[in-house]
Formats: sequence, structure tokens, C-alpha cells
Amino acid sequence: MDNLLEVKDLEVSFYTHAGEVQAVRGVNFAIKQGEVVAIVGESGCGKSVTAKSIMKLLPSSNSSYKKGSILFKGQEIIQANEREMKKIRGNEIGMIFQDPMTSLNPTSKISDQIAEGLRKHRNMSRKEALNYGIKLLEMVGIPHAAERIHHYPHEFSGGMRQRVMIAIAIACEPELLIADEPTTALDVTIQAQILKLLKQLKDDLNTAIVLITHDLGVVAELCDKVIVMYAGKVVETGNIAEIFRNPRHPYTMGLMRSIPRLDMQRDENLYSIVGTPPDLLNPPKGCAFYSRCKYAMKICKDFSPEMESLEQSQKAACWLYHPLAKSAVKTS
Amino acid sequence: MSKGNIVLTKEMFVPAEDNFLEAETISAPSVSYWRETWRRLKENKLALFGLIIIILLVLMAIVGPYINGYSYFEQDFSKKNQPPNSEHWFGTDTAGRDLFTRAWYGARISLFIGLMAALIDFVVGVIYGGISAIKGGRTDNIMMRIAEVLFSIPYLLMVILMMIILERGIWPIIVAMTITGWIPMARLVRGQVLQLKELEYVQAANAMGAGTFWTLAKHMVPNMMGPILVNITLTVPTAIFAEATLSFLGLGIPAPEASWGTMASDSLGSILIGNFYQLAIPALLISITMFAFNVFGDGLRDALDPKLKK
Amino acid sequence: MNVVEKDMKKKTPLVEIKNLSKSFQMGGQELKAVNNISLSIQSGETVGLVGESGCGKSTLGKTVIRLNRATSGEVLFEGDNILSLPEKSMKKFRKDMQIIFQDPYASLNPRMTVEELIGEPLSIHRLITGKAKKDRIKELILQVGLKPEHLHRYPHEFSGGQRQRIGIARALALNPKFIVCDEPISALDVSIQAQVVNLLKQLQQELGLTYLFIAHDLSMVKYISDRILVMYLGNMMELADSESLSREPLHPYTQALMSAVPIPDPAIKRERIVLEGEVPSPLHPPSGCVFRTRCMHAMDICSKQVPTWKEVKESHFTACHLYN
Amino acid sequence: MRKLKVMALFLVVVTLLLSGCFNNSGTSEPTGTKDKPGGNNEVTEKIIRTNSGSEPGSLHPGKAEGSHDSWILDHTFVGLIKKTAEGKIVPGMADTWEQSDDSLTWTFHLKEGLKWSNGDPLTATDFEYAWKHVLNPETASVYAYQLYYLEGGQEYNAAEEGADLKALEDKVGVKAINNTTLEVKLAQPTPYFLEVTSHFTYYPINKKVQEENPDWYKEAATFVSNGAFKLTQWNHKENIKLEKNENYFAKDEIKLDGLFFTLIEDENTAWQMYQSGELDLVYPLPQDVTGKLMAEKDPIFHNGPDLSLYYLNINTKEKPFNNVKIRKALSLAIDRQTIVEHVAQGGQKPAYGIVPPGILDTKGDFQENSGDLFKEDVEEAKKLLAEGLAEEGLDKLPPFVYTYNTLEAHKKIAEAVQEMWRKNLGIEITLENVEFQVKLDREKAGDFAVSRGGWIGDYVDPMTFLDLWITDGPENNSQWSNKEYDRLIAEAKSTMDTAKRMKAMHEAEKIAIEEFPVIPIYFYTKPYVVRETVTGVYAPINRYPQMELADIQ
Amino acid sequence: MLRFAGKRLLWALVTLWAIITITFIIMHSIPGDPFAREGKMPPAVYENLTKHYHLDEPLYVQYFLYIKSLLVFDFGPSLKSSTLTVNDYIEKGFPVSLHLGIQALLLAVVLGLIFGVIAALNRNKWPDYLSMVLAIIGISVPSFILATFLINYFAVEWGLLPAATWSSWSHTILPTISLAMLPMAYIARLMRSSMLEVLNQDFMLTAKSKGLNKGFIIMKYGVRNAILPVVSVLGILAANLVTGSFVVESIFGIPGVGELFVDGIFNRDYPVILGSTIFYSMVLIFLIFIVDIAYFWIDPRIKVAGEEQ
Repeated sequence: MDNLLEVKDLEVSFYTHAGEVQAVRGVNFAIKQGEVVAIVGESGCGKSVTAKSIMKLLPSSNSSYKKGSILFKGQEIIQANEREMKKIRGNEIGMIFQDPMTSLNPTSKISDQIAEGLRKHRNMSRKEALNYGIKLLEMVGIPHAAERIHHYPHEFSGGMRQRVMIAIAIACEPELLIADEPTTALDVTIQAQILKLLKQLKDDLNTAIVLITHDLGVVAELCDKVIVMYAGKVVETGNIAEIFRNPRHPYTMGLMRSIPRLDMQRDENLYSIVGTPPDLLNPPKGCAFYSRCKYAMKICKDFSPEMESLEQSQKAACWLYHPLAKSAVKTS
Repeated sequence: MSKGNIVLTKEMFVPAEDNFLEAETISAPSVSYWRETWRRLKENKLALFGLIIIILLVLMAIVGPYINGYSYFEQDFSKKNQPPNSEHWFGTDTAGRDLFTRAWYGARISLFIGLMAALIDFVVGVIYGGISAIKGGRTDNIMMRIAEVLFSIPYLLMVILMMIILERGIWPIIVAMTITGWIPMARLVRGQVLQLKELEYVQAANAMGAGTFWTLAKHMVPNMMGPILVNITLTVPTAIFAEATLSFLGLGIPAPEASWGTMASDSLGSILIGNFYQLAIPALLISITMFAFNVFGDGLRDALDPKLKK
Repeated sequence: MNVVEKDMKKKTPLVEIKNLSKSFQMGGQELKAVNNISLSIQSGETVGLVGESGCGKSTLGKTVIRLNRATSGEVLFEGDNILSLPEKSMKKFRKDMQIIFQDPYASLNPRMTVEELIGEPLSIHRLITGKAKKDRIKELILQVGLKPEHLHRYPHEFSGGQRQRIGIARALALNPKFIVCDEPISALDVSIQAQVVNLLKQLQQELGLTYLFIAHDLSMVKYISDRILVMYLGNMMELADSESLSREPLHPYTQALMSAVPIPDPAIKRERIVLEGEVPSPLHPPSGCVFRTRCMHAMDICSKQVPTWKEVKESHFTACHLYN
Repeated sequence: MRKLKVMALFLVVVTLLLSGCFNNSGTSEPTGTKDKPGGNNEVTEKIIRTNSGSEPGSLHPGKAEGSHDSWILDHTFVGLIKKTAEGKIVPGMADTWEQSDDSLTWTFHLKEGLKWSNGDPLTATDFEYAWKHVLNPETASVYAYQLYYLEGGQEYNAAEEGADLKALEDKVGVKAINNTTLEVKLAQPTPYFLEVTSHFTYYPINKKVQEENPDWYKEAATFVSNGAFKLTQWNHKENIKLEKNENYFAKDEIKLDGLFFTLIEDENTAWQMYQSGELDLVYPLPQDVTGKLMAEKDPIFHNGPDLSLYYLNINTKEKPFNNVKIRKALSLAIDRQTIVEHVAQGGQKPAYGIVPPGILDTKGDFQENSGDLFKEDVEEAKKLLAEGLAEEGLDKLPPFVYTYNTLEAHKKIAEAVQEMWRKNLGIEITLENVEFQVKLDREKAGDFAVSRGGWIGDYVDPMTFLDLWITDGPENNSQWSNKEYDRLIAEAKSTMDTAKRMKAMHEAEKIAIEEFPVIPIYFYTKPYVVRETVTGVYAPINRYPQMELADIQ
Repeated sequence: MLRFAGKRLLWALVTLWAIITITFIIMHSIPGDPFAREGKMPPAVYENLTKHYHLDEPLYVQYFLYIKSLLVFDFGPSLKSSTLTVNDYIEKGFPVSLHLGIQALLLAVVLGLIFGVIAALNRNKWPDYLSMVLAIIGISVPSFILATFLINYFAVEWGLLPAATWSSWSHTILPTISLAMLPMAYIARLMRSSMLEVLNQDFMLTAKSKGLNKGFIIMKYGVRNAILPVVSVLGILAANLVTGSFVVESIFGIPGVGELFVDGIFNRDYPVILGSTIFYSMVLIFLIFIVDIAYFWIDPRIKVAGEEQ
């Protein structure tokens, strides 16, 4: 297997005064070179924590890796020390954050912020880094890059800043790019621009991308594989066609159906998932989706389902696909 | 699909009927904002230590002057300049007065000055800053300019003016402390109100038809309490400190009453003749108080700031 | 709602916005956030308001219910110009018009319990007290799908969707006729958005509410609105039935907006109109048609002349030189 | 690039700071006797380093005011006469003098060959010019009234606007008959006139210099004087350096090379500077230090007499203080010895009279001849208080306020007096400290009950104390009035007969003590420290310690 | 920029005028008289003095006379000194106070920032506690006590440094420390809380995700952003420091301008009161202006009002 990144049984917890919050409760996935994988789920489902775990960006003071491993090109990230991480961060893995307005250092020029990584990882001179930075900005579609590179972040609009963030993230041509909700904070028109850009980057640089989002529309545009997370666990994975054509986990189904389509009728009620996700301070012992699930069965309350292969690459964790459950599905 | 010890039966695979009941359940215990703050404060040992010192100081200010049976004013020249001993725990001053009693009597006055100054700062600052920010525009501009001008007028001149208007006693000192002391508070409140004014819950209140006073009392003040409290914890020691400096200039409280400031400035000369303790006692008490209020204020700031939440 | 009803109400619009403008002063310069907007909203109707951030849609929403002071123009509420009323008499109207905010985290005072939050409008207007008030609050919280046991909790203990529902309950407390929904779903997860939208729709049916629904996402707006107004840089671009707007968007900007909505179906491959560039600074809006700098159909005339607002098809208005 | 700029800026600032912008870089601060008291002998220049409060208001004899101005003037100027360490009057600029039979005309004969420090000859005209300059209303001299003894002096000084100043000036009773003869006409006989001429307002000024450069006195470079030392360095607000004046007529008596005054106001710091070897003579001293040094009989400690009285004003116009018995009770209940010993701690003398010691009577010392005019007696005080209250129809003394001006020493005395009254008489009073200016204001307005007062004699004669309390006297804050007292003072003022004068003044003092318009507390002293290596410093009764004749071993 | 400066200048003038007027009113409404003294002063002498200094004129005339002389930057004479005018006092005293103030400011800023940053980086650990305790000692000991202690030990007991006066650089050390302690502590506290806030910002994560060194991140991302609130208080702080401290200057016998503020008032030396007030206000206004400029320089987000792109 030539997996670029392999996450196995990852468990991450935060410690608060109220107790341990099990933010990630066993996540498995793998990404190959040049693949675009989406991690989808509601806020608080652990998708951002998973992303940050890969970069070891979680605050050490109150979080810990409980279990599992993260292998990046065969190297165990969890065991890596700061020095090794510094080589990986920004160099082999780039990261884009959700809010472009706060993710750039407001008191440094863009040129500096791009050049820093290049000078560190690529040993470029100041001048080389600047020229390369201009090239990068042009690449991410910033007009007048040679001039704009000397500007400060606040002189850019949100969309432009996100482009800058992307330029910074891809500066060292990382093999993996983690995009943590890169378009959530942006207008639709700008979102479209950013998605187009990411797609183009993927094609040009053959970068593997982990795209974290709660918007399935975005996923459909860009990704090869989808990982659906719920309450710290992966509930369904599969390639994009499978998932969109035939979502198997009730949560995925719900997600799919709650998106309004332009061709929908007004008086049709939108499908909605009732309730809110469980508190990960005391995760339910059964299926975490139990209390919101239309197809819930008695077993779901007390027993957590395992991931089960359903199609070629599609897997889901749901008791509905247990041989004993046939009747239950019919009645709903 | 069985997982080791779990035996799956068909009955388990019948639809659950009552599962939606838990859909909106919040399992965590309800924690109010202040309780959360208190908890975070408790975690900060230094701040807690500060709080305990403050409480002890206040307690001693209440009972201290009665403990060893001396009065703060009675002089006994035969016992002057005694270093701390079993009879006079903190020693005696140049007039043979018991320093232990005077120190705690002084605590009363100093703490009272500090607390009153803080209270007045708070009231005036909130009202002035609040009105300025809420009215906005030209009124705001003018009010802030007035504050600016006041800030530049010699402090001492106003203190003397106050002392003349208000006659003798402790009040002119307190008013003197606050005469420009409220300006930082007003600025803080103004800044906070300007920020809060834009917040959606304040706008929501406006949309409900809430009046200015309602918004201020219900939404703004409670949400500004954090920074305001922190500021107050700093005003108290600042006022104690400023009283000491005024005492140095001879504008402190009237004799024979004692405040830490007057005790310190009175005994400045004592260090010259080796009666180190006479200066050390008020100086230490001022320092301890400042320390306690400052660490408590710092702790409070951290505890109140949700952004620093772990 | 049948056609007859609709026609009847048309004669007495609940809210009538006439030539409304709102400017801000920025460092001595004038920022025209809302420029000459006219719109009638019928009772029971939902008007969607769409545009990119910074296009003035929120400002318009707030100006209509007088959370901002308008620079010029009128807002007639049931025939009364509420913009010219003294603050005192405004209080009466406040009961009839409410607002639901975008950010469910910022719109609830973190120091108040849910009960206090929902009860606040009742307290302000001193309509009911004691048990009646308690009952009303209970009724409201049930109405938005939460439980009475939640009443003593604080906002931070709720999820975004739950908070938004608390905000809705608060807006409903005074039985308003008109609610400005200021991007109530933009900050929510997709799955939760549906909850809120369904709730709003359901309440509208039950209570006969009138909405001005602001969003930057056409898909949801289209779904909830009867009519949609598209704004760009403070100006009206297009106004039409949501059906006809989505079927046949006239203004290039609307077309681009429609096209930008991602379709959650990998099978559908389409040629998207991706708008280049950014919204220009409203301090220095382009001359003529404000959209011309990003318009793929821009013509000479667009920079010279402001396009007129006209009815291109029945009840379908737009301001674009293409339809001259 | 930016980093470089910041670094450069930082370096500039630091160099600027380290190189320092000290006023006296280049000019020297004398090393004097270094380190430990006892000093060392490596000193080449004999310079005494001392402290002199704040920046002098003026070093122009006609405009100076305040004691520390006069301290420097005393060392730079000399008037017609001089006084010895023992208080004896000896010739100064004047060699001899005589008075007319009616004592109204004095003729002074100046020494020959007198010179100003710049070498100009000093003549009688300089005296005439200087005195008239002081009296000129346009000069606005604070101490002009010191020259009111001269005929026409007050009239000239009090000239209304538009009056013929020239004519009034000509009528002033001072005239240079020739270069060495000065004729002075007095308005009325003044027995202590000779004494008065040692006051700095009577010092001469160099007419030529004054006319050429009216600002001559503002900087060391242009300063011209006639005393033992000349001003050679004046870093305003920092220090003043005096050097031996080679043109001084008695320069052979001067052993020192100069004096160095550091202008530092804080007494504590001054004492600390003495301790760290930066000063050789310190006056005034912090109270606590005085007490300690005196108790230890430290050889560096010296204590001179002082022509001043510490007392309390009582507002005799205010009930119940209009009652003599009550006033007396208050006075008798104060334990002066304790105050002197434990509070003031400067070896002061408890005052049982008004006139301080050190003033010559017909025979012996005026104060000693007076003796203790009353005795402290708590029992008597209680009795008097009860009687006084009964007379006033009161059963208790109403609470009243004791006002003192802001100063540590006054506060401590006030506290002690308060305690004594509380313990001895059982009365409660409030102490109020006000700013000096406010106290003066209140006293002038009669808005006080008891207030702290002090008086420093202008000249060495009992009159400088006794005429304070004449009816409507400008310093009679007690607003006391006694016809007999007024008569006695008038009598003493109008006669040149010393015996008669002294008798009248003794009687007046007795009356004042019977009625207690003021409560005398103590007579000041003048405690100072000077290094043991320094000799010849003496403190005249109405002057700061004089270093003119000092020497360093 | 020029327009901005011009506008500020205009505002400054209006503010100054208000300050002058109010100070004028207050100082004449408190009792006391520059020439009152415990001694006899015949009315004639008093009249001569008041006439000489125009104090016999009605107040409004005095006011206009003062304003008139101000227009040519003449702060008038000192009523207590016939040697130095108010201008002289400021001219001679300000360089000294400025020197001392800058030294104290440098010390306060450098140490304050270091303490603040250390405290924030080690929040609620011993370096935090230690640096805060140090800082708080700075806040808690009034300068007159601190100064007395410093002189007593460094000069009298150990003989390491001169006790007082202002004659060489070594003389400046003790007063600098006395003066710097309070602002240092203040800056340390401010820096700590500001730094804590910055440490929680998203861009800190961005920086980390770039694989940059910790020290680099702390300096360029942390300190650079956290310093802004410190800069904003620097104006007032610096104004107070460079215009001298009465307490420190009088204890150390430093010929600065600090005493003007207090002595002027105690002596009712009207021109000195006004002069020192105006001088202080001008320094304050100027420094706040400088700070605004600095702010503009450090924080690119701040556009100076009135200057749009």
C-alpha cells in the first residue's frame, strides 16, 4: 500500500474541568498520493481535531493522543518530536484554516509570511523567496502579485486572504494539504473561486488533499473519497459516487436530504435531522446517532456498531446492515 | 455480527420507539457563568491566595484595632521607638503609640479609601462612559474631550480644591482619589459599550423595544462586569497607593488617625536612625495589599476571559 | 394561500419600503450601504434578500425595523411611516416587528438563562407577568421544539441550532407580524439549517408571519421565499418570484449567484459561471452599473449610465442594460 | 533594514543618555572631604559642601526672601556692620559710625579702599543706591519694609500710582555725603537700628553693574558682591559654588577656598548624603536624626540658639476662647518638656514666655531676666477650665479644631498637644492639616479656633516678638486686644532709653502671658551637623550656620 | 498625513485652551495668595508686588494678559523667583527630566516586556508567578519608600552609588530605578494579558503549521502583535515620566521639572501652575500623537483617521 497518510484507531481526548472530552473516538482512514478526501460532519464531530492531530497542532497542555497511530509516509507522527515535526509542518504537509481573516499575522507583510516557510524549508535567500512568493500568489490567482505581495493581510478581502493562505500552505509543495473548512467563512461566489483553485492545484501539483467541511455540495465538486464523521467516529466512508448515489448510514442519508436543491418545490418540507449531537463528555455507549435516528433499533441504544464493508469501497457503521435487521428497515 | 461476549438476538433489532426523547437532552450539568468563573478562579492558586489575603486584611481591619488593648492615638513617650516585642507586637512609633493597633486601624482607613474610590470610580465611570458611548456622535466626542481636558488639569490643584470644598476628614482624600480616577474607568466602559452596542444581543434588545436604561442594566453592565471588576481590583490598591503619595506631600488624612500612607510617610525618617520596622510595617502592608489585589485581579481577568478557557 | 387571498393583501402591504437609503460616514467619506431601495412586502409573504457579504442586505434589514437610522426614504408599516416616529411611539411598533440574527452565539446574552432570554420582550413591554408569563415562555419553548427543562440553562450550553431556536422563540414572544431573519442559518451546519428553516416555515403557517429573509445562499432562500430581491453593493439588481427567478434569472449577477451554488451531486457536471474578483469597495462604487466590473456582459453603456429598474416580465424586475 | 534602523535609533538614545546632559559637566563638583567623617588630607581645595534647600528665589539683596536665600547672601555680601559669633556688633563696610543726639541721624564712615568682587571701588553711593532701589515701589521688594525705619522710606515705598517717585525718592533718609560717608535719617528713634543694618536688605549693590545689567544677579558670570565669597557657579536648581573673594577687605581671615551648596530640599536625603560622605555640613536635619545625635552626644552635632518661637494662636474672638481662664487652662495643661524632649527632639527650650533667649537686656539676657512667666499645672488648669466654662455658661468645652500646616513636625506636636489636652483636661479636639497657604488664609479671615504659629525674629530685640500682638497688628491672628499692652509697646518704641524700653517690654510680656492670646510652646534651636574636620562654624541667633571663618583641618 | 496632523494640531489647541481656562479658574478659586506669608507685610509692599505681577488687575484682564503672552510662548515670570522665569524653569529642568524619564522608560519597557512575555508563555507556572511577583513588588512599593530604601542601602550602607543630586551618570541609576519600577510592573502586566490573548489567535496556529521555530513564532507572531496595547499606553506613561516625578526628583535632589507641578501649587505661583500644566499637556498631546504615529507604523491595520487610501 502506498498510502501517503494512514490514520489508525486514532483516539484523542481533551481534558476540561468537567472531565475528559473524547473528541475523536477511533478514526481510521488512509490517503493515497494525489487523492482528495473529504471529512464531513457537523461541528463538534471531531473532524477538525482529526485534522490538527495529523499536524500535531493540538495544545499539549490539555489534550492527548489516547490511542492509535498516524503514519505519514511511514513515519509515526504521534511519536515524532518537535524537531521532526518542524520538518514536516509546512514542508510536507500544508494546512489551510477556516477563517482567513484571523489566520494571517496582521502585523507582517504577506511577503514575509510566505517567505518564512520557504526560507526555512527550502533554504532560499530573501530575494529568491520573494520571487517565488510572487509566483505562488500568481498561481493562486492574485492579480498584481508582485505589488500585492508587499501588502498587509488587512488590505486583502476574505477571498483573497484565503488565496494567500493557500499560497502559504502550498509554498513548499507539500505532498499533503489539509484544508480545514476553507470555504465556510466565504460568500458563495468566492467559495466557487476557491474550490476552482483547489481543484486546479490538485491537478497541477498532484497534492493529496484532506478537505474538512460540513457542506456536501463542496464535497461533490472536488473530492474522490468521503469520510463521514459523527460524534468522534467515522460512520461511513466510500468513494464519492457511492456515497452520493447511495448513502447507507442514516446520518449520511439525513445530511444528503437536508440540502435544499434549486429544483425543489417550495411547499415540500426540507428533510431535517432532529436534535443535536451528543455531548462527548459522556458519549452514549450505543450508537451515537441513536437519539436522532429514524431507523433506530433497540440494539442501537446499548451497542455501538462496527464498520462494515458494503460496496467496493463503501463502509458504514450501522446495525441496519446486520443480517438480523432486515425487518426493522422495512417497517420504517 | 457479534462482538465477543455480546449475544445478538432478533428482539434487539426492532425499532426503538422512544429514541427521539433524548434528541435534545443536554447531559452536562448546568453551569452558570459566575460559577464557571469561580471554578476557574479556584484553579488559579495565586489568585486564590490573593483573595484569602484580602479577606484576612479586611478581617484584621475590623478586629485588629481591638486585639491588644491599645488605642491608635494614645501616646506614651516612655515607650517610644520600641522594636516589635511581646507587649507591642509591631513595636511603637516615635510617640510611643502601639503600631499593631495603628497598623490595623490604618488598614481600615486605607481599605475604606481604596474601596470607596473604587466604588465611586465605578459609578461615575459607568455612567459617564456609558452615556458617552450610547449617545455617540457629537455628544461622545465632547464628553471624551472633557475627560481628556480633566485628565490634563493638575491633579494636585483639584485635590487642594476638593480639600477646601469638602473640609477636613477622609472624604476629600477619597474624592481626590476619584477626581480623575474615574476617567480610565469611563474610557474602559465606553470602549466596552461601543463593542457591546454592536453585539447582536444588544441589538436584539433594541429590536424588542428596550430602552437605553434597560439595555445598559440588563445587557451591558453584566457583560462588562469582567473588565470592570478587574479594573476595580486595580483601583483599590492604586487609591491606597495614591493616598500614601498624598501623605508624602502632607495632604493625607488628619492626625492622629492612621492610614498606611501617613504611617509610611511619617516614619520615612525612622530608617535614618535605624528604626527600620516603623517604615517596614506600613510599607509591607501596602505591598501585601497591592500584591493581593493585583494577583486577584489578574486571576479574575483570566477567569473571566472565556477566550482563555482551556 | 390562494390567489384571491394574495390579491386582497396586495392592496395593503404590511411593509412598504420607499426609496430607502442608508449611508455611513467613514473617515469623512460617505459609504452608501443601502441605495434607494423600494419594496413592498405583503402580509404573510416571505421576501428573500440575497447578495454577497457587504452588499448592504443586513443594513437594509436593520434599517427597515429602525435598528439603524435611515438616511432617507420611508418605511410604512401598515401605512405608518415608522422612520419618522419619535422613539417613544416606536415602542408600540416594536412589538409587531422582530429580528432573528445571524450569529446564534452573539445574539443571546451569555449571562441570562433561557427563561430570562425568552421572557425579556415580555418584561420590556410589561405585557404579562407572573404565571401567565411563565406559561407563555413554556409555550414558546415548546413551539420551537425545545423542552421546558432547558429554561434554566445558559446559552453556552446549547448547540448552534438550539440557540437559533431560542432566538426564534424570543422573537415570537410578542406575537409579531413581521420578522426580519438576518441570515439566521448562515452560521449553522447544513443539517441544522434544515431544522431552522422548517421551523420558520411551520411558524409562518401557524402564526401567519411575514418574513424578510436575508441570506447569501440562494438555494435556501429560494426554498423559503415567495419573492426574492437580489442586491449588489447596496443596489437592487433583480426582484421576482422565487420560481421565475430561479428558472430564468435575468441579471447576470443573479445568474452567477445561481451558478455558484454547489450541487451535492458528483454526477452533475456543469459549466459554472465563476465570478472573477471581489466586490468593489462601497466607498468607491463603480460608475454606472455597479456590477459592471465583474460582469461578463459588460458593455460601454454600463459604465456610463445607471440601468433603470424596470419590469422585464410580469412581476419580474431587474436593473440591467441588457434588457433595455 | 528596519531592524538596522531600530538598532541605530536605540544606539543613539543610549549614547545620548550615557554621555549625559549634566549641567555641570566640565564644571567641578568639589571632592572636599571624602568618605568617612574625619576626612582625609589629600584635599587640595578647602571647600565645605553643604545643602541649601531649594533654588534661591533671588540672590539680589533687594529681592531676596526666605532664609536660604539669605544664607548664601550672608556669605557673599557684607553690610555696614558685622556680628561676631558671640553676637557682638563689629565694623563691616563701615569703620565707624555715630548717631545724633536725637538718635534720628546716623553717620557711617566706610572703610577706605573697599572693592567689589569685580574690582570696582565700593562707595557710599552704592549703599544709598541699593537702599533706595529696595524702597522703589517698582522693585516690588518683599522686604522693603525693613527699610521703613528710614525717613520717607515708607512713603516712597507706598507711593500711589502716578505719584512723583523722583521727589519721594529724594526725600528718603539716606545720602552718600562722599565716597566714604553715608548719612542716614530715621523716621523715629530706633534703638536697634544698628542691628537692623545687618539684614540683607541693607546690603549694598554695585550701582554701575545694576544700571548696566539689571539681570546681573541671575547668573554666576555677572554676579558681583562684596562679601567674603563670590559666586562662581550657579547651576540653577542644582548647586551653587562660592569662591574666596580676593577683593574682600578681610580676606586674610578667610581660610576656606570656597563653599559648595547643593540645592536639595529633602532633609532625609541631605542627611543621607552627609552619611555617604557627599556633604560636610547639613542644616536642617530630620527630627529623628537630631534626637538620636543629641542623645548620643555625637561630636559632629551642634546646636545653636535660634531667634524664634513656636506657639499656638487662639482665636480670642471666638467663644469660648474669649475667656481668659479657658485659654490659660489650655496653656497650663501642655507638658512642654515632653514635647521638647520627645517630639521636637532638637534641644529646644520650653517657652514660658514670649521672647526667646539670646537677646540682650539692660543687663544679662532678656529671657532669663523674665524667667518662667507661668507654670504648667494640670490641677490648676482643670480648675480654670471649670471656672471658665461656668462663666461662659457651658458645661463642656465644645469640640474645636486645631489647625496646622502640612509638615511632619507640626503634625507630631499637634498630636502630642491633642493627647495632653485629652488626658489632662478630658477635651476632644480635631486636628486639621491644611496647606500653608490655606492656613494663612484662614488665620487672616479669623476662620480658626487654635492654629499653629511660629515667629522668627527679624532683628535681635524683644520688640520683634512683642509688637506682634498689638491691637490690629498684621500678625495678630488671635485678634487679641489689650490697651495696656498697646500702650507699653508704644512706649517702648518711642524711647531710646534702654532701661525704660526693657522695662516696658518686660511688662508687656507679662500681660501677654496673663491673658494668653497665644500659647507659647518652645523656643527653637538650630541643630546642624558638621564634620569634625571642619572648625570655626558658628550659628548666630538669627542666622544660619556661618562658614565664613571656618577652616578644614 | 499632513491633513491629519493639522487636524490634530487644531484639536490640541482647543484642548489646550480648555485646560488653560479651567486651570486658571480653579487656581484662582482656591484660597491662598502667592505673597501671603507668616510675617508682617505692610500693605504697600503687598500692593507693589501685586502691581508688579499684574495681580491687581481684574481676573479677566489677567487671563487675557496671560493668553497674550502665551501667544509668543512666554509662560511669564515665577512669582517666587525673580531669577528664573517659567520658561527658564522648563528650559533648564526639562532636559534633566527628559533624560531621567527616557532612561526609566527604556528600563521599564525592556524589563516589562520581558517579564510579561515570560509570564504569558508560562501561564500559571512558576515563571509566571515569579515574574508577576517581581512586577507586583514594583507596583506595590510607593516610590518615596523605594527611593529612601535605595539611598539607604546603595549609598549609605554599601557606598556603591552616590546618594543624590544629578552630576554624573552613576547619579542617575537610583532615581531611574525608583521611577521605572511602577511603569515596568504596569507594562509587564499589560504585556502578559495581551500576550495571552495573542497566543490564542488563529495565526499562531498558522505559524506553527508552517514549521517555524518557536522563538521566531513568539517574537514575530506573538510579541509583535501583543505589543500594541502596550504601545497605546506608552504615550501617557512617557508623558508622566519625562515631565518628571515630584517625589523622585525632590528626594534625589534632581533639577528637573517635576517639582514645578507641586511647588507651583503649594506656593500659589500662578504662572508656574499654568506653565507647568500647559507644558505637561503639550508633552502629553505630543506624545500621544507620536504614539498614534507609532501605532500606525507598528499596526498596519490602523489607518490614521482622515487618511483613506
